[in-house]
Amino acid sequence: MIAEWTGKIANFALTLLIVTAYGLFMTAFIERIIAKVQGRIGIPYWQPVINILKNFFKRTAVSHGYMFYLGPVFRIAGGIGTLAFIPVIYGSETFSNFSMAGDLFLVIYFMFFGQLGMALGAGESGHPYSAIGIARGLSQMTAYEVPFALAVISIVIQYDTLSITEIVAAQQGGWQNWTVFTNWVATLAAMLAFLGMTGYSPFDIFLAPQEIPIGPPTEFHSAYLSFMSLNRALFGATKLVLFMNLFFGGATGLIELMIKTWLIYMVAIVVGVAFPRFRVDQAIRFFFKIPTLIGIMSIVYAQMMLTS
Amino acid sequence: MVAAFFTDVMLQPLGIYVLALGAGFLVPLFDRAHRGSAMLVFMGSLAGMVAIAALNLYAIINGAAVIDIETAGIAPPFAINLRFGLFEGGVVLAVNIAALLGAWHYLPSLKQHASALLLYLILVMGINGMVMTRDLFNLFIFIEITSIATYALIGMERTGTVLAAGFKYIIATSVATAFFLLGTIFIYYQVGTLNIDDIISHGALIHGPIGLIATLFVLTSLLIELKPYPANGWGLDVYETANSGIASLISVGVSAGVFFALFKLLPLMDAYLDSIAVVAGATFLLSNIIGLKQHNAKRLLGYSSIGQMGLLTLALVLLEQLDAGAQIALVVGGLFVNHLLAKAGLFWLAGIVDRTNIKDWASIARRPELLILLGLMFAALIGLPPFPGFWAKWELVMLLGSADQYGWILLVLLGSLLEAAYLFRWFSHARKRDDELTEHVCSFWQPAPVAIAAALLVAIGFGMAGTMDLDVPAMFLPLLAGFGLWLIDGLPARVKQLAMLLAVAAGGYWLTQELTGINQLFSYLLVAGGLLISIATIYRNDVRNGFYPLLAVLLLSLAALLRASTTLEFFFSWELMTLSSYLLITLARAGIKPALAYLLFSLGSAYFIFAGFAAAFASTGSILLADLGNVSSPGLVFSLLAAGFVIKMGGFGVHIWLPDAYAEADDDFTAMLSAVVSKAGIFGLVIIAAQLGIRSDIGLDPAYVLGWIGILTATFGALMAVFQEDIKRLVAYSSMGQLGYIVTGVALMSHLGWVSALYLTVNHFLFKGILFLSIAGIVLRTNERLMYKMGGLIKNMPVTFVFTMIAIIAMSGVPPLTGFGGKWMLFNALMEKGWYWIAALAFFSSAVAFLYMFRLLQTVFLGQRKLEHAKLREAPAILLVPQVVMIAAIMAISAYPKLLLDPLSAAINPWIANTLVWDGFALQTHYGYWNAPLIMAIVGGVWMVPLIILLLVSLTMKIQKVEQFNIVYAAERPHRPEDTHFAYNFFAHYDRAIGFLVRPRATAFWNAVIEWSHTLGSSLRVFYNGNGQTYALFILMYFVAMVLFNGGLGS
Amino acid sequence: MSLIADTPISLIVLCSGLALVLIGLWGMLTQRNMIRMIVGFSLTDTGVHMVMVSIGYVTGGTAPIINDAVPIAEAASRVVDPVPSALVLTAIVIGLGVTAVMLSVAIRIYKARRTLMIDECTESKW
Amino acid sequence: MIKSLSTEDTLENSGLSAEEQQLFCNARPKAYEPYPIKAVEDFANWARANSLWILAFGTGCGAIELRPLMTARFDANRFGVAGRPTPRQSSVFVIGGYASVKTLKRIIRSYEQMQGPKFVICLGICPVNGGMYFDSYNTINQFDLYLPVDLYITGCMPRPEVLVAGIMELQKKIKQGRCDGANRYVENFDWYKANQKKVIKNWDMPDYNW
Repeated sequence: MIAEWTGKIANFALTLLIVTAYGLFMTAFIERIIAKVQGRIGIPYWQPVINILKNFFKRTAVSHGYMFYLGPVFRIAGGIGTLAFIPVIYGSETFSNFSMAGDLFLVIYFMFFGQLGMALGAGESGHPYSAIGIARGLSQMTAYEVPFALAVISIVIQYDTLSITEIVAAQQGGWQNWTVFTNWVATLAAMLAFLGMTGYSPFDIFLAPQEIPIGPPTEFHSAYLSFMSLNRALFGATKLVLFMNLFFGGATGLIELMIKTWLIYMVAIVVGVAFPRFRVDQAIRFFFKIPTLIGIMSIVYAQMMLTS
Repeated sequence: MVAAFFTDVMLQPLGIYVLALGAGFLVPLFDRAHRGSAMLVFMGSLAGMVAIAALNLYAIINGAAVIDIETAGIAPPFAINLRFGLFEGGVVLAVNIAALLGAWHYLPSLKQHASALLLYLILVMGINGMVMTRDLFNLFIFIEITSIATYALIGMERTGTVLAAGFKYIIATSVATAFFLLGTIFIYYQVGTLNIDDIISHGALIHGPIGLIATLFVLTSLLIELKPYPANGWGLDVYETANSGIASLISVGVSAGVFFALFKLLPLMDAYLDSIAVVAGATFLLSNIIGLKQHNAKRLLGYSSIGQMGLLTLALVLLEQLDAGAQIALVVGGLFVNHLLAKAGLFWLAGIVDRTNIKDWASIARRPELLILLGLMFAALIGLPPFPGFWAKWELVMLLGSADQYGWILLVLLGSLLEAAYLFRWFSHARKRDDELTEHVCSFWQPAPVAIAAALLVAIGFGMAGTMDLDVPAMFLPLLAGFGLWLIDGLPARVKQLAMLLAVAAGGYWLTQELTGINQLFSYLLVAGGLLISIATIYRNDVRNGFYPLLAVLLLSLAALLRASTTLEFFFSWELMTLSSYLLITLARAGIKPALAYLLFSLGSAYFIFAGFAAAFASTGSILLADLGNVSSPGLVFSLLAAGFVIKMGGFGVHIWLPDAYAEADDDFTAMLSAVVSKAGIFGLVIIAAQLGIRSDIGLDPAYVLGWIGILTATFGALMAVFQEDIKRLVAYSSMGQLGYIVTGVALMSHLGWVSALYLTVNHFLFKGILFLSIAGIVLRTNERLMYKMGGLIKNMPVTFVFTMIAIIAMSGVPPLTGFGGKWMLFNALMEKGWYWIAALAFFSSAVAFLYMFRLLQTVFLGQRKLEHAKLREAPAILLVPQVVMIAAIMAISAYPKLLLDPLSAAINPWIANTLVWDGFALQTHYGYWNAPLIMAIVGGVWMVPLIILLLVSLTMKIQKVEQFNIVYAAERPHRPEDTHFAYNFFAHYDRAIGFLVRPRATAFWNAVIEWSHTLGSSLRVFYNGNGQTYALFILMYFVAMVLFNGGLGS
Repeated sequence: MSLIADTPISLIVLCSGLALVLIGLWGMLTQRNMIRMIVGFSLTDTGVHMVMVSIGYVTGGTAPIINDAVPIAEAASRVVDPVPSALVLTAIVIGLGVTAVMLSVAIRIYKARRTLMIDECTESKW
Repeated sequence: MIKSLSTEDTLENSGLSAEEQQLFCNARPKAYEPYPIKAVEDFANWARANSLWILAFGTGCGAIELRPLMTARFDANRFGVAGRPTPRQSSVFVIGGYASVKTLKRIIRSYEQMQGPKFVICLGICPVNGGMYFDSYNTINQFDLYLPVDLYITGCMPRPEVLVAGIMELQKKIKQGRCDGANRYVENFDWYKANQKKVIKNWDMPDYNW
């Protein structure tokens, strides 16, 4: 019993390490791609790591109170937890994490955990920009959750399960079984929601590096900041894994995982590089129009699939 | 010899006349000698009348024969004879009591002329005569005697207005009586006798046009005397202008006599029952609509009085039609006594307070005894428990239901609702603490007659309860406890609080001890939970007159509600709960206006439930709650009851009462409202769902509609909460939203759905209790309710902040706390049922909920603290104690949901087979699985590890704790916390995006409804132009109309 | 001439009574002066009384006194029905009372407001 | 760890009204020792040198020379240089040319809000001796009287290439552990404050802006 659980924990630690590293690498990689688009060389691959270390090596810091101090902890706990509930690689005991604790619904709801804690931490800093950033971020979240929820419902109807493992299992046996091909409507809706989730332009108003210097984290620095940039990498990668599992047939190996997630991420990047930023109310209206419509269609589509 | 005369004459009903006439002669004599003794004789004779009536009635009830008095020793029809039977006795007694009390009230103005005393006696005697006589012409004479006495009493006044009204009255009634005489003589022409019994027995002889005209003349003139719409302006003018004493006697006494005459002659009117019913019903409904526009106190009472007479007539005729003669005593008698005492009492009260416009009645705001009397009378008039009207209306509606007379039920309930509207609006005016209004002064004894009337009402109501099949001790326990606590209301607050807690604990335990299943579950929630929250009321130690008694009534009536085994008991406790919670809301300073809306919507919901029960009774013939399941038309019954409960829970569209009531009620009572009282609706919903909802033949439709209502409530509740600035309104709207999920869960009609509904119910109790109690603490410390005026309170109230945060996480559904379980189960149940759209909406609304939840924490506890809040202290411990308990419960349930889920599913299993599959700690559904303990452990782990790391890293840094203005402010420094705290209009951008969804349409709609009804009222009262001739014309046209309507031309 | 002779007296009384009733009502409804209205009322009242009397009359009947002139056997057919007459007496008395009260009220109204016009006494309405 | 204040290391924020005193932290800044282990310190310095986050605060005309750094032509990102809009997170403060008295106040506040280790680069001649504004009534002639400077890049104006060169120089210094401006500021805090208050008349902020 003890051994079993220690084993699980060790496995999870390994997964965590890999996914985080991959996330950091991905960040740098994307940065470099953007740089290429702009005709630059861009940062070194290890730059994100150096930044994080640099912040850990800061010698002074200020604290606005215990909630401010705990904010980053909540944030990264949210990231780690989310990963913990997602099976990363199909059929691998090592990378199945603690997905036996709960299903897709748990994952979706646990994503809020970090955001809520972070929001409270930023709130205690007393900086108006933090509050504004969070207000915008939350509003945008409610908007892109709608197409995402519809898409999720659609695939739950399709696969008749909420268990991520089973959803992935149902997509095995060839690319033609992937959700993106069997239920492309839902995938489309979900990918549109994904643009909002990643928080890249055109949906990055809540970070708004110019008008409200980087939004919620305005007051965070030193070790807090490195926790948050760690989480940004980790959480981003986790979301990619989730989308890969739900819509792109999961992964049976690390390589497949990396290729697929990278491709998924590229969608957000290409859009982000190509489009300017939405104002938040424009973003909300956008999500409530076309993507929601597609999501509704996806449910109808799934029901038709069931009947036929 | 004297003794013999005494027993043979005086104690006989005839003695009433002897007394009246004798005193009539004596009073002037004594008056010459000594005014006081004259009054003594006067009162003595009235008391004597009461005594005689009482003795004889007592004898008859104990089986004595019906007394027939034959004047001149000749048997009828050759001589007039009087009868004193059960009904006569009851009416006579009631009228005489009213007359006696009325005389007491009226004495100050009566005693100016001895002749007034005389006239009063004659008037009373005339009424007695109308009741007792069995001779048609004699009836005419008594009517005229009464009328003349009335005219004369009115004529005593000197002011022109009264005299003018009196003249109109005279003209109207004399026209009516002239027709009565014509009718009488034509009847005699055809039947050849004037004895009512003979006329009835030879009713066949009344034939042809003459017979028709004759009966119609008699009938119509009696109806006219009862002031039917629209031929009743003359009566209203008298009610408005005449002295309250005479007005009360006209309203209750004279009308009673005429009404009884109608009752006597009804056998002749079989052909016209329909038209009578229409007339009476129209009068009831329309005069109540017109009442909405009325602000003159006594005229308003006049409208109400006319309406009540209409209701009485309607009830009588309908019972006659359903030949339910047995219930006449209960229904008509109950309504009659109710109207008699309440209306007389109100007229007297109007006389005492002597404020013409009901808006000026605030002058009694500081006279609790007057207020209580007023409230009691109003409650009695609209038939709230425990007054006679309640039982009568119950019986009436049940009968109508069993005869499928749903139209009449609608009319009766609608009329009552309208009456409640204007009566309690009046009460609200009286409750307003308006300082520039001069306080009313009256002697201690002046309200005594009113008080006696109220006492009689309660006593009779209690007596009637004995005749219904009802667990009297259990049902009256709340009132008893409330009364007991009211007696000690003068004691210091601490004592009252203790007594209240003890009373509720003991009573609640006694009421709910042998409950089982769902009722037991709810008893823990409502009684134990209510007790827990009422502990928090100790945080205030001001006087709070009436708060603790009413709170006890509320909580105990909830317990009684759970205990109810029949629909009657259920409805009784329901109404009691409504009334007490209404009064509790009015106790808050600003709570009076919202309370009115609360009451009206609650009554609306109660009437829906009422109608539902009637429909159920119609098909099963049983009032057992357990038999609800056997109804033949479950769809209808379910829809009616569900509508009622949804209104009570503030469903989408009928929610507008909720935020105001929650926001304006006392802070600790708001917690009670949201956490406990709202659960009553859920309880009812679950009960009917269990009885009816799972019936296969009900069809999915009502349940599906209910599911949609629920989810729309959830969505719009959340959306509207997002845009609130007032903290209590925000949480109130959130309360509405959360209840929406529960409604949906119940509507699912599946095991998992119900488990999730009950789970959410418990959860809602926990976090809403915490939230509202924390808010009570915050408001106590800051004296603010607008969130943007707070901020940064985390530094002063860390404990409150932590509790609020936990409550909010539990509400938001973020793992690992309880909310997630509920959302997860609900989502699974929705998917299993295939309600995908509802599921999507549920997802959306729970996402929106994050907005207002964060806003609450951010703008109140985080951000910049105001300078004036720098010294605030933590909320009082007694407010935190209940919260600690609830936090503990939340934590326990989060870590180990089986704790809660097993009893829940056990309570549901009797109705639906268990579908909860446990795999170790994990709950399995068709779709997914949920291993709460493991989740708790993992979250704990992934939270602790980074924390430890951060602590270690912190060791290598110098971390400086800074103050609120040490922020990066674009190379500047903040100047005032107010302009650095981003809180006002927090979600402006969200408003710009989808704010159009939450513009107050429901409010606009209901305002329009109010507007329409008032406009209707004002257009219906155009007939009352105050011109006596117009009134006479209406009366004449009434006769013509009756004749034409009843085929006068045809035959 | 003969027409009137042939018609029974009771019918004439009845018709004229009813006519009086209508005239009286007409008066009460059209005359704004309260005194005139009261007159109208007493006309109505009288009309009603005439109707009552006419109801009881038996053509060619004698006074309802049972003696050798009118044997009991023929009483029903020969004597006038006494009851309506008795009623009329009471009715007249009551009508008198009512009229009296009306007049006194009218007087008081005149004292109080210096007018007898009913349409000037409409301050309490709606 | 979060430390509580003792009396002797507090500042009397005389510039603030009594009411405002409670809104600002009045702690005196503390110097920090290098890490006890040399290797760790070197590694830390290497990391700091390779992740220079410049505060996006153009204090003078030289700010125009900062912008090109990020463009395709110079691409300072290669050296781990990035702009940062908030002083809390940035480690390098580039004084872009002359600093007027009015700006100096903001410069000081922003500098004090940066978390150490933090570095100051003075761009152009003006911060050295006032340059063409040497006799201006409102321009700081000698910047290092007010804040500790780690690197001067002179010229009027120095082109971005020079700026890049300077940054690489700064990196070198940091790696050698010779950039202790933050500590110098703390150690001579009173002297610096005195100088600052001499030129800044309307001192309406705490003595140290945490």
